[in-house]
This record gives sequence, structure tokens and C-alpha cells, in this order.
Amino acid sequence: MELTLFIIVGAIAVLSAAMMLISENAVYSALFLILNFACIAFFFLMLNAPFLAMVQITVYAGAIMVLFLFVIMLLGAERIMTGDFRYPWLTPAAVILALVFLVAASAAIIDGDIDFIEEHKPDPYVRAVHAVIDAGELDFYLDDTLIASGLAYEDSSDFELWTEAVDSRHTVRLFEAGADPASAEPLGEEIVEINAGEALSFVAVASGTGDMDPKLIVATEDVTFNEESGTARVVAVNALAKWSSVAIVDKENNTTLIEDLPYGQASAGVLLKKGKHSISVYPDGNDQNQLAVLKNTEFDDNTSVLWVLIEERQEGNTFESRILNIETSGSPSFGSPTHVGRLLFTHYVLPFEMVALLLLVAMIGAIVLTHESLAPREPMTRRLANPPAGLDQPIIGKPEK
Amino acid sequence: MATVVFMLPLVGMVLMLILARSDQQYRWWTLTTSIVTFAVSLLLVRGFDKTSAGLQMVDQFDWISGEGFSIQYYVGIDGISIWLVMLTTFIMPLAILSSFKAIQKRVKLYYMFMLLMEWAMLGVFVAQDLFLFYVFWEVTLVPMYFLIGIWGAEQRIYAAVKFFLYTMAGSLLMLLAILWLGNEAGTFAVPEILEQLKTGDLVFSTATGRWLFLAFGIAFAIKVPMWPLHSWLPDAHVQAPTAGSVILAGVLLKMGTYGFVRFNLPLFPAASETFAPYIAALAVIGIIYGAWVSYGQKDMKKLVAYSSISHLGFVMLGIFALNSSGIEGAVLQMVNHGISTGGLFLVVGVLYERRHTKLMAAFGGIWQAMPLYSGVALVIVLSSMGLPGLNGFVGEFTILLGAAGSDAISWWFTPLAALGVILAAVYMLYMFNTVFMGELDKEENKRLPDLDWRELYALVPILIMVLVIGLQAGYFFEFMDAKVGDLVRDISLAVAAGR
Amino acid sequence: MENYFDLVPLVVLIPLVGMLTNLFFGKRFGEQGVAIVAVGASAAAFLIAVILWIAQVNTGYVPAVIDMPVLGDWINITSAGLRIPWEFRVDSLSVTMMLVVSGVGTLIHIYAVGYMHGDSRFPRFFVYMNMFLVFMLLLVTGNNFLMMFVGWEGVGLCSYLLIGFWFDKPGGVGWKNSDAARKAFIVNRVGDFGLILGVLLTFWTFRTLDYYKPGEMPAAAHHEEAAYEETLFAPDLPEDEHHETATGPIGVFNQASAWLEEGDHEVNFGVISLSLEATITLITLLFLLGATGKSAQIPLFVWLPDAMAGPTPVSAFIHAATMVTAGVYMMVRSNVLYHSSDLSSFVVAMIGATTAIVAGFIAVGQWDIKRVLAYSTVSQLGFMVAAVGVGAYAAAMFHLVTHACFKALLFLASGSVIHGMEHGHHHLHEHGHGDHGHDDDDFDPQDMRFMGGLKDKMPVTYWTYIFGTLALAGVFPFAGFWSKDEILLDSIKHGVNDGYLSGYLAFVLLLIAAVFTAFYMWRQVSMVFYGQPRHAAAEHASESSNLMTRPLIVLAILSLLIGLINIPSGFPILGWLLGKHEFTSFLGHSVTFAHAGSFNFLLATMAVILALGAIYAARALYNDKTLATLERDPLELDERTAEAFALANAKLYWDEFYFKYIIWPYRNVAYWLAEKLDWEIWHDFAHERLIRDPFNRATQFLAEPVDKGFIDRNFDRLGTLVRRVSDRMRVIQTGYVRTYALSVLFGALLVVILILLPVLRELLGL
Amino acid sequence: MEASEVSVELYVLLSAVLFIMGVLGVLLRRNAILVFMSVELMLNAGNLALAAFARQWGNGDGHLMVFFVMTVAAAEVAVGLALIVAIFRTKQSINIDDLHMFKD
Repeated sequence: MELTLFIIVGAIAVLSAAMMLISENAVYSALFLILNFACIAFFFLMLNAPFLAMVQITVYAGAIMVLFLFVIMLLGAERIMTGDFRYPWLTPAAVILALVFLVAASAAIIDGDIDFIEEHKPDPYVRAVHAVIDAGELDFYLDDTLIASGLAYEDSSDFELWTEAVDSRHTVRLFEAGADPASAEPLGEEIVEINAGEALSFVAVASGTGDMDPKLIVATEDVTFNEESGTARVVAVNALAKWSSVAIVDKENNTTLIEDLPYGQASAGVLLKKGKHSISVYPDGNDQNQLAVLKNTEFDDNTSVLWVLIEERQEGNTFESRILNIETSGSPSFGSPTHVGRLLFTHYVLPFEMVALLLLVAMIGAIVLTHESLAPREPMTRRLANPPAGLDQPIIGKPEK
Repeated sequence: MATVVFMLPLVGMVLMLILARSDQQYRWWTLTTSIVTFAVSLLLVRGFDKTSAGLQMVDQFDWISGEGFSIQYYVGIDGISIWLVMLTTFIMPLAILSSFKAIQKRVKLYYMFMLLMEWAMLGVFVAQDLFLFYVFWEVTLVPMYFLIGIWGAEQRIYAAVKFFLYTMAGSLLMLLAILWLGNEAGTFAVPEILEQLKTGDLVFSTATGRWLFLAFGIAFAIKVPMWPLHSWLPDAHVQAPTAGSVILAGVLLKMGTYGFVRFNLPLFPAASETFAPYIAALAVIGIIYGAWVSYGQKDMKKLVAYSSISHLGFVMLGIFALNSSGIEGAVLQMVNHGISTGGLFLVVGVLYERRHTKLMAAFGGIWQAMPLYSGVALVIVLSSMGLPGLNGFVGEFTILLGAAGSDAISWWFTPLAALGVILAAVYMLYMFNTVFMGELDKEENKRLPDLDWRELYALVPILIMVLVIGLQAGYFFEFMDAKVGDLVRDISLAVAAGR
Repeated sequence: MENYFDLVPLVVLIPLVGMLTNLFFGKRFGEQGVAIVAVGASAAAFLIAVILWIAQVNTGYVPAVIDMPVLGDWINITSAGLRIPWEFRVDSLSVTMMLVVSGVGTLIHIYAVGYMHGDSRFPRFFVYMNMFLVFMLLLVTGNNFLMMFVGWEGVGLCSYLLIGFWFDKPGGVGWKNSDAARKAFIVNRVGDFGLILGVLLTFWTFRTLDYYKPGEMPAAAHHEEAAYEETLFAPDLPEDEHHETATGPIGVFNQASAWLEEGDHEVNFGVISLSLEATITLITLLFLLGATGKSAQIPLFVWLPDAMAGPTPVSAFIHAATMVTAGVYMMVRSNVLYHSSDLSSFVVAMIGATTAIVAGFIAVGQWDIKRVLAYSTVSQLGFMVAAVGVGAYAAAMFHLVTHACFKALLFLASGSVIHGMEHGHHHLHEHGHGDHGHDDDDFDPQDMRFMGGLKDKMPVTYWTYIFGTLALAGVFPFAGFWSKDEILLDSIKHGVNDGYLSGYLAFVLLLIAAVFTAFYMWRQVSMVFYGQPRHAAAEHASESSNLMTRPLIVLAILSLLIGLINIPSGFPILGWLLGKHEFTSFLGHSVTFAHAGSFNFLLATMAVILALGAIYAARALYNDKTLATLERDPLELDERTAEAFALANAKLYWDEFYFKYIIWPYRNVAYWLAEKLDWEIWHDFAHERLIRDPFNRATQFLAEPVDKGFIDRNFDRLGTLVRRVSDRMRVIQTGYVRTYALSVLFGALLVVILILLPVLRELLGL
Repeated sequence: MEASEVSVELYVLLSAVLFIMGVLGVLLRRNAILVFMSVELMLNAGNLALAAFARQWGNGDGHLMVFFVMTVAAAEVAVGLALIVAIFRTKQSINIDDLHMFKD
């Protein structure tokens, strides 16, 4: 289907380009070019680049080509006279060279071993989650960088891009809020490995029932969300020290989402259809003893959900289990306007500004160039030091007589 | 801060080139720039810490550096350079003002060169890196070359080329010495080199020290100019336009003497001590020779030019007395000479503008025709002669005092140099009498107009400074005292240690 | 009373204000306004001097040092220990000088108002006069040698300006005036050369230039001067206070006394090491050179007669009464130094005495009324200097004071004569008295040969002139008698009592000089006032205005009475009536070695008789008969004296000597240096023949055969080759955009192929 | 990322073809406006390749490049067309073969 479309549209594109080339009338050429641009816009759509497609239509086909047409009409230059040309060999030479170029390029593309497959992974994201009961506000440090400060209980920080070195071991430390990382004793410390493309949540949980010593659990999430539409992605972290391991069940359709999740571990990601779900937690192998429940909770697609199973202090110094549900909407899908826009205003702000400046300069330039005072009205007479035969006459305007 | 002052003329020049449109605008723009520079440079005096011997208002960053060497943009002022900076910023507005009428061709270019000149001269006086210094040193040549070569008198090309070649020949030797030093020390920054010399990180043999001293010394001696390397000076002065002469005598020559104080003394103290008698002898010969030759002149500008040789002989004598009154006197005398001789050239320029001749025989009794002008001229002539109470005396007296009490040079230099004071009266009064006194017996002189406001504005500041320095030299010495005291102590320590 | 000492800066500042006022606004004031300002300034300065004098007397003659307001230290180099403040000194010596300068100055200012009436540069004249007052008062009030030097050179400048005041006189006179001015300045500079060297040496010897530090007292004289015990005038201070002041910073003179008392002091500075005595001798000799310049002594006196080119009030004020005495003042100020050096004292005495007699001799042979007085001044200055040389510092100052009065009087009176003569000459022209045989071009109002018989025409002038002449000749009881007598007595005492040869020599020379004085003065009086007018101008001469005659009268009275301030001890009646040596005791509070003169009846009588004899001789020689036609001097006519007269008339060929052996050689060498050595040889020959031409030849060689002939030709061939090739290649540059575009494509293709080379190679199985 | 039926090579190939056509347009057409349009075509071909690679690499940078290219192209068109207008005014022609004043 897709291939078919590609072939059809591609053929239109090539054809329209060819027609543009051979049309004698410049207006036709322009119209064919617009068609060609439309085809390319279609290709952009196929290439997951809706934003570009949109821009292609509006700016290119819409604005620029209209400008072209306008100028053509303005100058009345639909056709130009084709007189003798001094270099008749130019045409065949150009065609031959172009073909050689094309052949060389195609050969290289088709049969070359250029590696198109190697995937570039984006920088990792990190965030911190505070799930230690009774503890005060916490500061999280990754290596020596403060990634979350003054984080309250049950709160999570936003995902932050981690642009430092990756693929190596880093230390996550947590301190009481406001402590000096250089001198103070960390409350908890964990060595983690961070890889490109990951989204890591550093979850601080109590290291035992009623114990306030924090312990760090690392949950790997995925916020890029390019897997399957209509689903949310769930990762669970078990901080229930009483039970050796737990299972998590979706009550709606009675499917076990996660099995055998031991204490102090994070599960792998599980996909959850978008919509309402009721989630229960059981000790592993015991369907009766429901530890905690999350009732009728709505899950959006393109979200990453982190469940932290914790024990919470009740009145009378008893503890009760609970699911801490933290949802994060995934990053925008590839090629969407949001995606492009975000990039534009983060990494590409400077080039963007420069291009804007360039446009401004171009605008001024255009005005200056076409300003009347700068364009002499009188036809210019060529002055030749060594005039070739027949060119010693003024070639424009009326010959002076 | 130092950067601000010395970059101002350049900024002014660029803005002038962009904004100014007519000759009149060039003139006023340049004048304003130079006056603003002067005003800003007054802030230097205000902010200067007299008690400190070190560099002040320093701006420093790496310019060109690499393996084993570093050239820095390193500017700052101390007790020695502050008055020379002030002299430059003071003289320039006057020089510019004096050329309003005299310069009528290629006005834009002329004023561009004036500002370029000021920039480069200020650069010479604030640069603390040998390489940077050298760059400015050479840059000063270019505008002066053109000032003489384009706006000069009949033989201007000859004079300009001679000026250029003479100075260039000397400075190439200096360049070699600078490169050698920079290579040995790994840095071109003078304070750093001095530090290395003090700590013994950088040591060179006695012979090397002497060669380096000579390499620097010849470059400076040509600029001063010391007898017998003075031959370019009369040519340059006589051919240069008035403002060119003013700058040449007022500031440019001081670069030579300044170089001796700034580089030769601290860098090669032992060699300075060794060469001091010889240089002092040349200086004394210069004093007497210059004065004597001045008396034999027929052209006013030439007379003043030769008198510069005599005056700068005093400066050199003071420097190589190697004690604080000699050196401080020398530095003040640089300023004095700049003001007085600059003034003399302005005075001669006034007559030249009216009569287009500088021959003394063409005048006589000018006092009757131009009383105001003659009064002004008298004060400047007296200042140049070293009348006590005016600026020239203070410098000469302290220099002679230093020379008389110097350990480095023999006693008989002092009476011989003092002889120069008599001879100064001889040639100066000769000029004053022939031109200003006597009968007004030449018809063409009878209707000469007296000073106009513009000329008065150019001359009155000189009179003021002549009096202020003459009566309150203590104020000026205070600025140098810490620095020169340090310098003298360092020299004697270094000589004692055999460096 | 001490507070009044704070007024001393005003002594300088008031004339300064007067000068500036007249300088800037003089033209608008008109003559009267200018005169009021100038005379007022001078009078105010005198008033302040009087106040200071009274304050001195009332405070027990305590010297005071007062700072200049507004100004800071003049020179201050801490690291060299050099500090020259602007400080004024009020002590009896400076007050004396202030009184003389401003007092005589005021009278002369008044006189000048009349004398300069109608001059086109009237305001300028008074600017200079006030400026002179400024510098002269600075000279005498400064508390250190350098401040004195400011005044010293400053008065020289004023002298220059005033001598050359009539630089614009037509007919070559202007040039002569200008040259005279220049001569004065340069000759003075020669003296200043000595003075400044002396100052340098003083500094390095004593490490200060202050006479005395503030609060310091002049030390008492040495005790070996016991012979003059009864006449010593040490400050009224107990002995122990002396030692107290000696602990702080002390000035030059006390330091010198202290070291001299210690003995065996070495002076070390720079490379010099000398005994203190030798240093002081050197310093004093150098100072002496300065004094010979300013006070017109041999060998530098030549400028003073020429200085008469200036207006007469200037001659009276500057070149007779005040400026020329600066040298004497300076030596008296340095009496501590001079006293300790026998050699210097000897030289000083000899120079003074010789000058006195030489100038007296020359004066006899002069025709110009002012020149006679000028040489007389030189001669009298010789008396003062000789007095310093024989240790009679007080006598020197005394003579300075009296001389200021009567010499000012004589000059002013001569000015009055000249004025009268000019008036007569003017009158002659107006009324067309052409019947006289005299050729007017030769007329010179100052030439005594044109005068004669003015006694009746100008009675006031005549009588005052007589007073001045008698005072100068030293006739009792006129002022000159007292002071000259004291000098003569001190000289002979110096010889007899202390056994110095210089005392005898000076005495003999001075006595002869005194005879000369009386003789040439009466010669002058006879020529000017007696006999019959020898020129129509003299016939029509008339008395000057009151403005001019009144100062004359005041000065005449002063000439008569001023001597009474210092009656020597031992003089009958008067001494008892008016107090003995009042002036010396006043001076003694600041001049350490001032000692009062006694009175020797024999000597005084002899001197007076000699003077009267000389007067009689003069009158006899220049009687009415010889005066009738005075084409040639009677002395000239007499064979015995003709030669001597010619010598005197030619000023002993002193100027010619200087011209021949100093000035012309200097000038010729200057021309030779300037034109030959520096220009033709060094500038042209060395630079152009030795450096430029060989260089040019070398460049020619390199340029023509080497460069053009070989290198250039070969490169030309290369160039031709390139051109031929490029002629072919030029076709590529078609100027058509599309061909360029094609070549771009070609290039791009090459690049693409280059990049894809591995791929293509694999593809093609290579 | 979902797999695509159409491999990136095809896109690149298409891009190459369009590019070459643009090149031919530049070389062969004499109407300055058409030459200009051909340049636009070349730019678009490049854009297409960029977008294709961006998808292949899962990296938004490619899109940004396309975006910038478009912007620059807009600027270029503005100036270029102004130039053409200016030239037309003086020479009354937009035949680029008439514009060969660089030579001589």
C-alpha cells in the first residue's frame, strides 16, 4: 500500500519536474513546480513529518511560488527569446554529466554499503521520586548535580535531560533538603548506570516497614513513546518490605500485569490499554490478600505510568499499603509540530535567531535592490575594451540614433 | 581603565570616518575626541594611588600565546608613564587646534592620522608587554611618516624617508633584543620578566646584558635623539607641518627617553651602571653641541630642533644619574620639554602661517606688531631657557642635582651640563631678540595680525601648564616618587648583586 | 605681634596683583589708573614692610618662617630627601631689604609716572616695574637658596625687559637697546651658572637648601671672635636653647656652624669626597661668581653700563638701588659660609676692591651722564663686596642702604636732566630755532657735552644732585660718609687687627677709589650744571614736573639723614644722641657675623679731606673756561693724562676683549658647527655621501644588471609562458553563467565520485 | 518506530533524481526565473533526503534542517527575485545569456 503510494506520487513528482523543465511558458513551469512541491509535501507526510508537510504547502507552494508567479507576470517574462547560443555543446555536456552524476549517486545508494540503520539514541532523562514516609523534604544529587531539591513526600520531579556523560556509572545521592553535598552524610546512595535513550526515575523508598532510612530504586521508563498508540506504559516499583514479592492485577479483565515483583525492584514496562482500569496488588501467590487497590483510574495513551507500592503510616502506628500512581505524559511524537517546536526552542535557538536575522536582511536587501533610486532608468550601454564582432552596439533599449 | 583612555582616539577616529562629512566636521570631531581623551585621562590622575610603586589600572589578557611563550595585551600606568600619558593627551588637542587653518588639503586623512598618532603614542606609554610596546612603537612611525610626507614643506619626502629609516634601523635591533628576551623568559610582559630577574629564574651573563642594553639603547637613542644620531631631527622638524613638529618634539622624542627609563634601567641595571658614564658623556656633548649649533641657525624651526637635542641631553643625563632626583627630574623634564618645545613650535607656526617663512632674518620688532603673541612667545622662550618659577627650571635643576650627587657618573658632567643653561640663554635670546625685539623695520611685518582666538586657545593651556609645573612641581613629583624610589633601589640592589 | 609676620606673603602678592591688573586691564585704565594701581601696589608693599619691621622690633627680633598660602611645596622628592617649600623668611636682614626695595621702589614709581608720561607703552612699563618688585621681594624674602634663585633670575628677566623697553626706537637705537638687554641677561646667566652650581653643592653638602628651618635661630658667632666681644649681637637667647634647636632638622647655616665647630667633617656625595672647609670655599666661590654677575663685579660688570639703555627710572631702581645689590644681599645672607673661608673672603675682597677702583677709573672717562653713574654704581658695589670680603657684613648692608638712597637720587636727578634736555630739544624743534650751528642728528640728551649751565634752569634738580653727589663722595654729614667710612675702617682693621693681607689691599684700593668717586662726580656736576649751555637744547631746558621733583627731594633728605641710623661707637655727641650702631644691632639678629664699626677720627678726617680735595681738583680742572667749549676733556688735552683718559674712555677695552676672545669665537664656532660640521659634514657628507650614495650604487647594481638583467628576464620568460598558456585557457572564462554552472556541476560530480569511490570501486568490482 | 514499507533508499533515490532534474534546469534553461525555480527544485530534493534520513535516524535534527533550508530558500527567493527585477529594469531582459558582463 505504502509502496504503491510512493511509486505513484514519486512518478507524479518526477513527471511534474520534467514538465517544469520542458515547458516553454514560465507560468506553466511554475505551476508544475507547485505540483512537484505538493508531491514532496506528501512524501513528508509519509515520512512522519506532518509539520514539514504543512510548511511545505503553505510556505513553499503557497508563498514562494506565488512570488515567482507574481514576478513572472510582473516582468511579462513568460517566454524569452532564444537566440543563438555560443556554446551549443553545453546541452549535451550538461545532460551527460547529469546522467553520470545520477548513475553514480544511484549506484552508491542502491548497492553501496552506507549504513542507514545505525540508530541514534537521544540523551537520557532522569527524575527523582520521593516515597519515604515520615522523611522530610529531600535533595537528590546525580553525581554532583542537583536534580531535585526540596522534594516533598509523594512528589516527583520532572524529567530532566541528562546531558553529561552517559554509558558510565554515576552516583545518586540523597540528602535532607538544604544539606551541603560536599560535607553532609548522604541519607542514601546508589550507583546507577545511565544509557542513552533511557528515562530513569530514582525512587527513594523506606528501606523497611517504619524504617526511615531511605533506599534508592531505579525504574527505567520510556517517555519517547513510539511503541504502540492507544496504550500507556506502566512500570511498578515494589517498596513493600513485608512481602518478598508482589503481583499486580488488572481487575477489569483480570489479567495479571506484573508477576513476582520482589521487594526493592522495579518491573519492566507493561503496556496498558487506554481507558479506565482498576488495579490491585496482591502478595505473590496469594489472590485473596489484597494489599492495595487503585480504583477506576483513567489512563491516557502516550503516558508513562509509575506505580510505587509503599506502606503508609496510619493512626495508631499501623501501616497500610498503597499505590502511588505517578503519570507522565510522553514526549511528543516524532515529527509533530510540538516535537519540531521543542527542538527549535531548545537546541536550535541560536540558528533560529540567525535565520530570522537573515530573513530580515534579505527583506531589506530586496527593498534596496528594487528601490527606484538605485536602479538607473537609462538603458546601460556596454563598454567593451575589446568588443567581439557585433557586440559593440547597445544591446538593450533603443539604439541611440 | 588604561585601555579606555588609549582606545578613545581610535574609537573617535572610526566614528569620525563613519559620521563626519565635511572638512569642518573632521576638524571639530577630532578636536572633540582629543579633548574628551584629555578629560578622561584626568580621571587617571584622580584615581592614581601615589603611594603605590606598582602598575595601576591594569588591563591584561592573553593575546598570542603558545608553547613556551606568551604575548599579552598588558597595559597599565605607573608613576613614570602617567605624566607622559597626560602629556600626550594634553599636547594633542593643541596640535589639532593649531592645524585648523594650516591644513587645507586632504583634511580627513590628516585628522585620521592625528588620532591614529595619539592612539599609538598612548599605546607606547601604557604598554607593559614588550611585544605590544614594539607594535605601538612602530605604529607611531606610520602617521608621522605621512604627516611629514604629505603635509610637509618642500623637501618633505626626503625628511619623511630619513625619519622613517633612521627610526626603523634602530627599532629592528630592539626587536631582536625583545625576541631574545621573550624567548628566554617565556613571556614578553615586562613585570613578569622583572620578577624572573629578581628571583633568579632568568639570568643572563654580563656580556649578554650589555648587548641587550645596547640593542634597546640604540633604538631609543635614535628616537631621543642623542648626539651624534640626531641628524634626522632637523630635517623632520623643518619639513613637518606645525602640528607634526609639535607632536614630534612634544611626545615622540619622549618615547626614546621613556624607553630608557622603562626598559633599559630595570631590565639591565648592571649594564646601565656600566654604560652610564658613556651615555652621560654623550648627553653632555649633546647639551653643549645642540646649544652651540642652535646659535648658528638662521631658521627658527631648525634652531628649536637643535635646542631639543640640548634639552634631551639633560633628560638623558638625569636618567643616567641613576638616582631618584635625576630620574624624576628627567621624567618631569620630558613633560616640560614637551610643553615648552611644543609651545615653541606653535609659536613659530603662528609666524609661519602669516609670513610663510621661518628665517629669523625676515623678522624683527614683531613685538610691536603683535604684542599679545610676543608676550606669549616670551613666556614660552623663558620656560625653554629654564627661568626659575617656570617649568623648565625645575626639571633642569633636579637633573643637575641628581647628576651632581650621582654615584654612577663623574662630577664634572654637572658643571658642563650647567654650561648648557647659559648657552640656552644665548641661543634663545638670540632668536627672541632677532625676531621679536629690535625695530619693526620690514614693511611686510608691519601689518601682521595678532593672535586670533583659535591660536590663543592653543597657546594659553601651554602657558598655564608652564606656570603650574613651574610653581608646583612637588605635586608632579609626588606621583613618581614611589615608583622611581623603587626603581633606584632595585638598580642599586641589582648592581650590588652583580646582575 | 607675631601674627603680623603672616602678612609677609602679601609683600610679594600685592605687587603681583598690581602687575596682573595692569597686564590685563592696563590699556583700559589710562595712564592715571595704571599709575594708581602700580604706585599703590608698591606703596602697599612698603607699608607691609614697615609693619613687619615694627613687628620685628616688638617681638625681640625673632625670625619667622611663613608658608606661602595656596601653593604646596615647590619641589618635593621624598626619595632623594629634596624638599623645597615656598617659605618666606622674616628677619632683620630680609626686612631691611624689603624696606629698601619697596621704599625706594615707591618713590621711583612715583617719579616714573612723571617720567614715562606719554609713552605709548606706559601700562606695560608699570607691569614690568611691579613684576620687578615681585621678584626682588621674593629674592629677599625667600627662606631657601632656590627661592632666592627664582627672584634672582626673575629680576634678571625684568631687567632684560626694561633695558630693552625701548626696543622699537628708530635709527638703530632699538637694536642697540635690545642687544644691551640681551647682554645683561646673558652675562647674568654666566653668574647664575656659578650660583646654581653653588646651590647644588650646598644641597649635597647640607642636604637642604633652607637657610634656617622654621623655629630655628641663627647660631651665635664663634667665640674666637672675642676681640669684637662688645660689638657682637647674638640673638637674645639663652645658650641652652641653641642646642635644643640643633636637634631638629637644621638649615644650611647652622649645620655649617655645627660641623665647623665639630671640625674634620668630610662631605661625601656621589663620587666626591672633600673636607667641609674645601666644600664651603668652593660653594662661596661659586656664589661669588653669581654675585659678580648680578652685582656687576669684575669680570662680569660689563653689562651694567650698557643697561643704561633702559628708561632712567629703571636705571635708578634696578640698576642702582636694588637688583644689583642682590649679590651683596646673598653674600651677607651666607655670611656664615664666607666667614669660615679665608680664601673666598680674600677673593671677594680683592674682586670688590679692584672693581671699585677700575670702575671709578673708567667713570672718569665717560661722557654719557648715565654711564658715569653706572660706573659709579659698579664702583660702589665694589665697596660693598669688598666689605663682605673683609668680614664687614653689617657695613656692606649699611652701604647698600645708603647707596640705594643717594644713587637712586642721582639717577633720578640725571633722568630729570635728560628729561629737561629732551624737553629743550623738543622745544627747539617746535619753534624752529635753526640758527644754531649744531647738527641735530648728533644730538644726544644724555651726552654731557651738550649740557652745561643747567643750575639755573633746573634748580631743584641741581640742589638734589648736589646732595647726592656729596653723599656719594662721602662728605660729612651725608649718608655716604658714614657707610663708606665704616667700610674703610673695617678693612684696615681686618688687616691690622686680624692680620689679613686682604684688609690692607682693600683699604688702599678703596681709598683711591673714593678719591676717584669724588673726582668724577664733581666733574659731572661741573659739566652738567656749571658754565654756560653748550647746546640750544640745554638753553631751553626747563625744570621737570612736581611728580618728578618731589621724589627727588625726599631722596635728597634721605641721602642726608639715612646715615644716622648707624652712628659708629665712639662718635661724639651724635652717637649719644641717636644711639650707637642701631642698624648693625638690628641686623645682628639675623646676620651672625655682623659687627659694629667703631669710629676713627683720623681716618674719617683723612677720607673727608681726600674727597674734598678731589672735588676741588675737579672744580679746578672743569672751571667755567674749560667748560665753555667742551669738545674734548681737559684731561684729554693734557699730555700726561691723555693716554689714561683714552683708556678710561674706552672702558679699558674690556668689552672688546670679551668680543674678541669669547663672543666672536663662540659665534664663529657656532656657525662652523651649524653649517659645516653638523650640516655639510655630518648631515650631508656622512649621511648622503657615505651612507646613501654607496647604498644607492649598490641598489643600482642590484637593480640593473642583477635584477633586471638576470632575474627579471628569466621571470619575464616564465611570465610569457604563463601568458601564452593562459591565453589558451582564457576561453574557459566565457562570461556566460551557464558555462560556469556547468563547471560547478563538473566539480560537484568529481567530489561525489571521490566520496563514493570505495562504493563505486566495489560496485564495479575493481 | 514502526517499520516502513518504503525503505529510505527509495526516498534518497527519488531525491537524487529530482536533484539532477533541478541541475539540468539550471544548466539548460535560459530564463532566469526558471533557473531560479530549478534551484528551488534542487533544494526540495535535498529536503526530501533530509526528511528521509531524519526518519531513519529517529532524530528531529533533520526536520530542523529542512526547516532552515526552507527559510533560507525564502530569503534567497526574496533577494533573488529582487535581483531579477533590478536586472530586468536595466537590461530589459532576463535571459541569463545576456548577462555576461563579467567578461571584458
